[in-house]
Amino acid sequence: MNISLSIIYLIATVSFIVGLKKLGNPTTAKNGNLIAAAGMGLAIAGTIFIHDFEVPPLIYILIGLAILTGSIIGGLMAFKVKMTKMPELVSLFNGFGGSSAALIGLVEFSRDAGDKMQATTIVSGIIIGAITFSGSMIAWGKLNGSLKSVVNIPYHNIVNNLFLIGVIAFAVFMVSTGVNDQVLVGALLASGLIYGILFVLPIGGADMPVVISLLNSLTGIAAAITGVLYSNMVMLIGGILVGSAGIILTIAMCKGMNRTLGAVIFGSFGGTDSASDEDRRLGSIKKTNPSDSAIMMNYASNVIIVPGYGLAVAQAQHVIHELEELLTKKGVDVKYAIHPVAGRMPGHMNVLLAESNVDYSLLVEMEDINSQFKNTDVVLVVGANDVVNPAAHNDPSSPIYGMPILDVENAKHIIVNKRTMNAGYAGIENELFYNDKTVMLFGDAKAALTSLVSELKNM
Amino acid sequence: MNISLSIIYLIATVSFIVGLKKLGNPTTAKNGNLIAAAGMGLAIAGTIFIHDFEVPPLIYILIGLAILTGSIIGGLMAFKVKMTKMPELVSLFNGFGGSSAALIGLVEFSRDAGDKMQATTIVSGIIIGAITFSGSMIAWGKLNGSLKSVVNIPYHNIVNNLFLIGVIAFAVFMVSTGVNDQVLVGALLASGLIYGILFVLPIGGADMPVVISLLNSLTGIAAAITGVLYSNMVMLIGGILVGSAGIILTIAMCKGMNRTLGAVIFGSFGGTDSASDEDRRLGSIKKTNPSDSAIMMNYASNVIIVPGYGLAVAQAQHVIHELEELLTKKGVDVKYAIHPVAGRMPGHMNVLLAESNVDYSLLVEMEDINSQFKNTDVVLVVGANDVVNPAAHNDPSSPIYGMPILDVENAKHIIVNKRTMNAGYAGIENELFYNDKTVMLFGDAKAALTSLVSELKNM
Amino acid sequence: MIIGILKETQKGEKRVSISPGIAKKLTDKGFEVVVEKDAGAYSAYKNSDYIDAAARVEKRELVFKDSQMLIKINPFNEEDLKLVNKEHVLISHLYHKSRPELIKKIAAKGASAFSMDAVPRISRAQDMDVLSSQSNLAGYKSVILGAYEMKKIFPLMMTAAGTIKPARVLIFGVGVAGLQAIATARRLGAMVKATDIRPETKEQVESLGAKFIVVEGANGESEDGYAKEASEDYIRRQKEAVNKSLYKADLVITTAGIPGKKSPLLITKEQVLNMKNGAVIIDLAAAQGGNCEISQLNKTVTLNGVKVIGTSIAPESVSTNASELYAKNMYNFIKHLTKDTNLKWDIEEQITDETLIVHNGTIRK
Amino acid sequence: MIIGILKETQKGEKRVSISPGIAKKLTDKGFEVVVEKDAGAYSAYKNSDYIDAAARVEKRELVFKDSQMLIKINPFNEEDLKLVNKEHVLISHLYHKSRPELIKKIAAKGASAFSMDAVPRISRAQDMDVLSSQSNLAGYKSVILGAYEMKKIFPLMMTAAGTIKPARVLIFGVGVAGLQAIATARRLGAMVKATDIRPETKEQVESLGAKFIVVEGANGESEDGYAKEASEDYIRRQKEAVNKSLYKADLVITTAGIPGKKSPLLITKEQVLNMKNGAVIIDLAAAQGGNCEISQLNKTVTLNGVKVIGTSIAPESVSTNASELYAKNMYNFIKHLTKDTNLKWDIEEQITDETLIVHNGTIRK
Amino acid sequence: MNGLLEFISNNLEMIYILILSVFVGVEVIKNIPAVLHTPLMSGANALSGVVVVGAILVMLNSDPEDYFSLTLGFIAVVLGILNVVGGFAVTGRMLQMFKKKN
Amino acid sequence: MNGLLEFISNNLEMIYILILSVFVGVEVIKNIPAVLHTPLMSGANALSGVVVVGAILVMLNSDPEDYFSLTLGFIAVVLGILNVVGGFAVTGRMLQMFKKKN
Ligand SMILES: NC(=O)c1ccc[n+]([C@@H]2O[C@H](COP(=O)([O-])OP(=O)(O)OC[C@H]3O[C@@H](n4cnc5c(N)ncnc54)[C@H](OP(=O)(O)O)[C@@H]3O)[C@@H](O)[C@H]2O)c1
Ligand SMILES: NC(=O)c1ccc[n+]([C@@H]2O[C@H](COP(=O)([O-])OP(=O)(O)OC[C@H]3O[C@@H](n4cnc5c(N)ncnc54)[C@H](OP(=O)(O)O)[C@@H]3O)[C@@H](O)[C@H]2O)c1
Ligand SMILES: NC(=O)c1ccc[n+]([C@@H]2O[C@H](COP(=O)([O-])OP(=O)(O)OC[C@H]3O[C@@H](n4cnc5c(N)ncnc54)[C@H](O)[C@@H]3O)[C@@H](O)[C@H]2O)c1
Ligand SMILES: NC(=O)c1ccc[n+]([C@@H]2O[C@H](COP(=O)([O-])OP(=O)(O)OC[C@H]3O[C@@H](n4cnc5c(N)ncnc54)[C@H](O)[C@@H]3O)[C@@H](O)[C@H]2O)c1
Repeated sequence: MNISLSIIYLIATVSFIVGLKKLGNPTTAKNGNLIAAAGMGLAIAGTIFIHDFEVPPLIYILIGLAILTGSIIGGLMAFKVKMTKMPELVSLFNGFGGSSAALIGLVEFSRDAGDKMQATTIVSGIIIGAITFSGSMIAWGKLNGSLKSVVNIPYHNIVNNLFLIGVIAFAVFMVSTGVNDQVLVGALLASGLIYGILFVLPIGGADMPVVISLLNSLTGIAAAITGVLYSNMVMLIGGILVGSAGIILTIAMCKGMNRTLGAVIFGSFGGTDSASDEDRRLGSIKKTNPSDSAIMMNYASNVIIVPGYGLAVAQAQHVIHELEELLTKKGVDVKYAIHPVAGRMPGHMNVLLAESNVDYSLLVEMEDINSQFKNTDVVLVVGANDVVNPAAHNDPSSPIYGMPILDVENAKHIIVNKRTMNAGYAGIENELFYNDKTVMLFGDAKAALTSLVSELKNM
Repeated sequence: MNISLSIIYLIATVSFIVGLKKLGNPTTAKNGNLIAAAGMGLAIAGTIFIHDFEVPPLIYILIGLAILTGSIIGGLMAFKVKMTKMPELVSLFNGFGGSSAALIGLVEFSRDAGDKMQATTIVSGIIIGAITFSGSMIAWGKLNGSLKSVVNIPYHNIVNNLFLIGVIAFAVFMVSTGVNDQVLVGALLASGLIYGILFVLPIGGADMPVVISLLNSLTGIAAAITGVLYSNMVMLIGGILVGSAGIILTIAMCKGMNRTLGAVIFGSFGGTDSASDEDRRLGSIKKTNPSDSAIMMNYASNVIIVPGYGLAVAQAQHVIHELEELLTKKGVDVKYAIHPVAGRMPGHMNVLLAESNVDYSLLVEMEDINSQFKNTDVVLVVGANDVVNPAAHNDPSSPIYGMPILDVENAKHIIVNKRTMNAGYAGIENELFYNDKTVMLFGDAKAALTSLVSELKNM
Repeated sequence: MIIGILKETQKGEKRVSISPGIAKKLTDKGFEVVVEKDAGAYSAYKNSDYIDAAARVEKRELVFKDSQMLIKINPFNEEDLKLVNKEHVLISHLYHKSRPELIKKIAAKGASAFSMDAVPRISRAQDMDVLSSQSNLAGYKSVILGAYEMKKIFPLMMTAAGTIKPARVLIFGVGVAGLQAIATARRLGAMVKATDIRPETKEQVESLGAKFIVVEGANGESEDGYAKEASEDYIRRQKEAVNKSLYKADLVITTAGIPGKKSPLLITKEQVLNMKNGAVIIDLAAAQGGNCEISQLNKTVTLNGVKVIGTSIAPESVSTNASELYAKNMYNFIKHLTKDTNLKWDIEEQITDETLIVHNGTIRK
Repeated sequence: MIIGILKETQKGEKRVSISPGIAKKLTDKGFEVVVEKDAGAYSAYKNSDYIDAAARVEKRELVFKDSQMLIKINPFNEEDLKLVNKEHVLISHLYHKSRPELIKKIAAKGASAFSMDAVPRISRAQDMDVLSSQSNLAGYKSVILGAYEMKKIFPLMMTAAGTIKPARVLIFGVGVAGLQAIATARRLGAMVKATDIRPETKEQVESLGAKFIVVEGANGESEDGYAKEASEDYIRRQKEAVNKSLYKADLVITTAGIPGKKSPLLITKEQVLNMKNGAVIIDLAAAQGGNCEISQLNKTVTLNGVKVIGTSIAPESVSTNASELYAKNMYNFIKHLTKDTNLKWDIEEQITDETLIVHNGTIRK
Repeated sequence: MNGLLEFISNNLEMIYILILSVFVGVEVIKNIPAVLHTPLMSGANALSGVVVVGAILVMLNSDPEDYFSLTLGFIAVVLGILNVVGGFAVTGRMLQMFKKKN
Repeated sequence: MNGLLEFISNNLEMIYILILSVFVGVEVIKNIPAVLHTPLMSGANALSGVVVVGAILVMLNSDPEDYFSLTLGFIAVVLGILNVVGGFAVTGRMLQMFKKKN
């Protein structure tokens, strides 16, 4: 291969690695993205212009055309999409990548596949490409709701796995016999597509991110295979990177929603869709975890902490003070909003916070702070419930109707830490938890805040 | 090359990577070491027995002999050496590795060096090998004291760097002219050796670890080069791994003693030998850092905390409590030793620790705890000074002579946290800080303990 | 409407029902306020302070004569009632459950009367809940009183002259007062234990870092947040559970009460005899009969070295704060009862319903 | 040697110089101990407790007659001296610098006398340092006393009935007593400020989480850890620095002293007149002349709503602990002076030298 | 079987590269904060668009008459580029949230 | 110059392997606790003993007459093995301190 091209590929590969690396850290992520993109651009440009054989201009024009259209559409989609709709878009793109791989396979197949080795790569390229394509499409459909949630295929696990085996067998047969028949290839392609569908269809919407990440790493592998086919380093390594990174990522995600990857791969995704467990009387809640909460606060410019009885029960007064100090050091402006009846005795929160030497000047009374919530980036509600229950305003039938409360729902983001969805002293539901702006950080206050603090320290 | 050998090498390489990886974490380090060793064994065995040409038995015998002697001597040295003498041993071994590389180079050179490429590898192999060898030997000499500390060569930086350039020039000349003359090679070898000496000689004993780590990564590179020479993967990759890891490690160490690698490489190691700065009236002190202290405590079975006035000044009562809780959770048995006059008012420590809700039952009076120190793994002295000053026992002239103190010097290890070497209330030196068993953790108590805690959390 | 603020006549009482600050708020809202001369003297409020608040300061008779609504803290007594007529709306503690004869007398006058101790224990009523606001202060002050009377100090101290063991404090009844007592004692460094008939108080006690003494089979909870009377058997089991701690205690504070009933007897004379020489008992329930057999209201009885102090009026000793809070409660209550300075008489509404004891001479409760 | 423990006669004094526990330790060491009848009564020690400690309990005269070493806390007075003879070794506070006439009288008797208030402020003497052990308790109790007398509570409380601002406490003189006062007030949740003539106390105050009021050009430090007299000019600059805080304060505690001298006057009548209605001043230095112009020892003076309480005897009110600690100090002191139950008279040794005021009738200091 | 062996010995370097790349991929990603999961996924997804290189090669290598290859190749390129450009763009937008406050 | 280029294009895979290995080496080590510095150094040092493979090859390839090669080779092997065995052994001992308490 042309030497300068090799060098270009070399650089591109390195840029991929570095880019990926930087993507793993909030502060460098943006650069990482740029670096990777640059490398990609380089690789593409290089491929087009550097080669030691003649290429008719028509083809150049076509390529140019293809790239143009692709870039424009892609760019538009990316910039038009709403924040909330991004995951499904990713899934869509991923599908495209897969299909592209499959198509390449088809072409190469048509040009007779040389030795078995090549044949294997081609065939697997086609299958994997196909699977990722159809799979991603389904995922996309599910996410944007056009495909209504769970479709239950009886025994889908067995069915799927049997089918998969079938497909593989078929592939092996084709390679070994070395038959070269468009129809069969078509069949192969089709079966790949079908499997993709079968694989994703039974999975609940909540698990889609995991699926996408998995399919994504599949695409990577497809790319790598194509790389082998052309013994093209940038494709090979790039593909492998995505493949391995993708797997790790998938595992991480599974951990996040405590599943095992095994369970994931062998179809025990199952119909149950973790989100749908939550009772829906007031809509659904959004769970979060310490590290996400930490990031939210780290990048907020002001935070208000709302302590409640739970803070006392957990004896988390020292941790919350540490959190406050830490945020303040990071330049976040932190205050405590003290509700007159928070806790179980008058001044309960005062006793508690005095114990950990929270500066009195940071404790703000309800009357004074209620007006400030609307300009607040993040409110952290710790073990408080009734005192932030909007029912006091909205629901005349409620026992706390008429009681003045802290109007946290005016804030931009709300993090609520409590152990369960249980009610507080007044024993009533709290619609705040189901508010769109609210995320729930479940767990004992002391434990949750402690990990929140250490997450913050690592930023 | 023989296929099964390739596979063996493949495995070996992977085991190196995995081994190195595991070495980076206290809990897996031991396995890591074993895995790497196993891989190494495999590679060696494979090399000996698998090859597709005839080898006369004599040679086998010789090889066997060599390996036997090497193993025995190495093993003995390793198991005889005292804990404190290990670093110098490492340096010694490293030297051997280097010399081995150099010797290989010499042999290969004698068998006419094929193309320039080869020549380059061989020559650089010889030089680097030589440098590591002589350098390591000097380092070894310095560490075991047979070479008395700093030898000051005037302008050693300039001298060294000039000399290095000379060597390189010489090498380039040889390669390019392709001369093949044993004398010249000898000269080359010699110059390499000399440079190694020049490089290390001016460096103070305290910086030796950094030097060794640097030389170590050099050896790695030498190995890699030899690998290229034989296009032998296991050597190549193994070498590179050591090379890159070694560099990173070196940098880390420099950070530890806040130096820059640049400063290190370009000879500004300088004569000043950080340890020797400390005044020596009572011998020298040993500095430590949070992560080491954390490990000491983590692997201790019981710890006694000795709080003093400094804890109050730093207002670190909450952090110390967090530390105590954390250790207790890790199964360490923690107590506080309260000296009757610690602080500046009667009961100062009681007020302080009550504030962070330290359980009263953990506070032990001087009379009751003094007997326990001798069975204590680690004592952590935080901002206390006079109350742990042995002068009260030993030095009739001392103003605190006759005052009962906490006999911390009976413990196995002592960590003292204070900001400087300044005296306490009584304004007198404290020989405890110069005790062999004592390490100093300098810094404001709150800051130091906080990082100590987070280190502990990551274990 | 004209609101009359009466000077408290009960001995030892230092509070006043409306502070100058609140008087100002009332006059701003359009009420006329008449204050009896020197009503605020003991709470460090001068007559001039009230005048500055646009209130009038008059002598007793005139206050009764002029004003439609009459406010004081302690129940209206014989003297007061002499001057009451059927136009009057009286607001004060009435303890109607335990003092029916007083209620009858008021009814006889044809007047109306609200009882502040009848404010329901519902969340939205908390800002009118004088019981809470006052017993909270009582809880704090009882500990201070204890610390003052004791021969020992509270905190653990390891000094050159030896170690002082921390004081052991035992709290009976973990209501508002009890909780605040726990918090205050803990702050001073004492080792605090507490017990209560309502099981949910365990968590509350622990949330203040103190230990809870569990009495097996405690089940006194009743929906409205109050306790109901304890069974013979419970009292017995309670003694078994607490005696060990009681006999070691340096300070004991009892706050146990059952609304409208005589407060439960929790410490018998015989138990006192077993207590440490130098120990102190503070019986905050003394006014409702007391939790300790030998305690007497506003008296200090000493029995074999144990000081037993019967008091209900701890809050007065912090009269300034106590009056501020009480006044704020009153203000919220009045605001709740009135619409542009006139009474709403919205008898359906829970708070009005439960606090309005006598309505135009007819007894409602 | 026979040691005699005298009952304190000074009015208000509740302590005893040797507790039963320490008496036991002494008898175990081979001393004979004779205790005056009821000496420990106010510290909750019974005569029987002493007898259990293998001590004898006798009436006053016998104690003097039998024992060689006589121990009490307050200086020996006329009454006592009548019974003193040249065999006696007296140990008590003597304040020899400020009370030469007393010393003369003792010398006249030909007796020997050690003064506990002369124990040097060196580290190894800390366990005999009664000033420290007692003023430490005084510091604690003064805050309790203050909290008891105040009409406000200490902590910040945000309640349904409004917010109570935390009490503002100001401490003059940050010695042992001052520091403990700061710690105690902080525990109760007050906002504490303090000032002292010795600059190094700033760090100490801050180490207790309180604020230090810096007086420009403070430089009163003196080698032995005591302060020397303040200059006119310093006193003036001090006033400027503290007045703002003083006039806002709810509780002021003054502990400023210069050993052997009249204590410095830090708060003038005029300053008091500018203070908050309802504020309280506790003058712990009253016995040495007081830090407040209008304070009188063991009296409470009220001036335009400001209560000024002059007391030096705060520690007695925690007599049990106070006696324990004092006794422990005495024990260490006696141990230091004696070798197998006989006095060493090792006059070279610093502690003996500085505390031995009268030796066999000759005045040494 | 020995077909495989042979393959290995032929592509030994390839295999090393493969293994090493896997290690790099894994090491580089492991223990990243959960918030970055989605952006990272999206970024990786963009990278997987590297297949477009293959697609381009297809077109380059196919002669102007071979419409089959050309059309398929064309589509492949379009889709691939879509993946690349769209992918990076979306990732970029996701990462907006990490811009530090003034 | 183009000698270098040529070299690169001949050993392209080698170079990739090199680069990847560097990445692995770096990634694997970075941010490890300071206490592990010494053991890790020692471990790496043992690994660098891999040169012994080269030494062995030397001996294998040298014919029984060529004493020069043999002796040097012999020494090389001895030293190399010393490095390997000793290195791992020492590392092992250093790591004793990390055995968790019962
Ligand atoms: N202040 C007073 O004087 C007083 C007196 C009596 C009654 N009250 C009443 O008490 C209530 C006070 O409101 P509030 O919001 O402070 O308390 P709350 O409404 O009772 O809610 C407390 C919440 O904290 C959570 N929690 C409990 N333990 C926790 C732990 N260890 N970690 C994390 N979360 C924990 C509980 O949810 P999970 O169980 O799911 O964790 C609970 O929902 C009001 O209704 C008020 O009327 C006040
Ligand atoms: N308890 C009493 O009643 C009383 C009363 C008066 C005097 N004393 C005397 O005070 C002394 C008490 O002994 P001690 O050991 O508690 O205190 P110390 O002997 O005074 O030593 C305190 C040490 O803490 C260090 N330190 C200060 N600030 C610090 C910070 N922010 N972080 C970390 N370290 C800090 C200081 O060293 P760096 O400056 O290097 O950090 C100092 O050496 C005794 O001599 C006693 O006689 C006691
Ligand atoms: N709006 C509200 O939510 C609100 C407002 C104020 C108080 N409260 C609640 O009402 C409850 C009662 O408050 P309170 O202080 O007026 O109660 P209280 O003064 O009537 O009684 C004090 C405590 O004594 C306890 N007690 C009764 N008999 C006992 C016995 N035999 N042994 C041991 N303990 C016994 C009671 O359980 C109560 O906790 C508290 O839980 C308080 O939190 C609720
Ligand atoms: N062995 C020891 O190390 C030891 C033992 C006990 C006390 N001490 C130290 O001795 C010092 C004095 O203790 P003390 O309590 O007996 O002192 P003290 O009772 O004699 O005086 C109390 C405080 O008043 C301050 N003061 C004097 N004049 C003042 C003025 N004009 N304005 C403001 N403040 C003024 C003094 O500085 C002192 O801090 C303390 O620092 C204490 O820590 C040391």
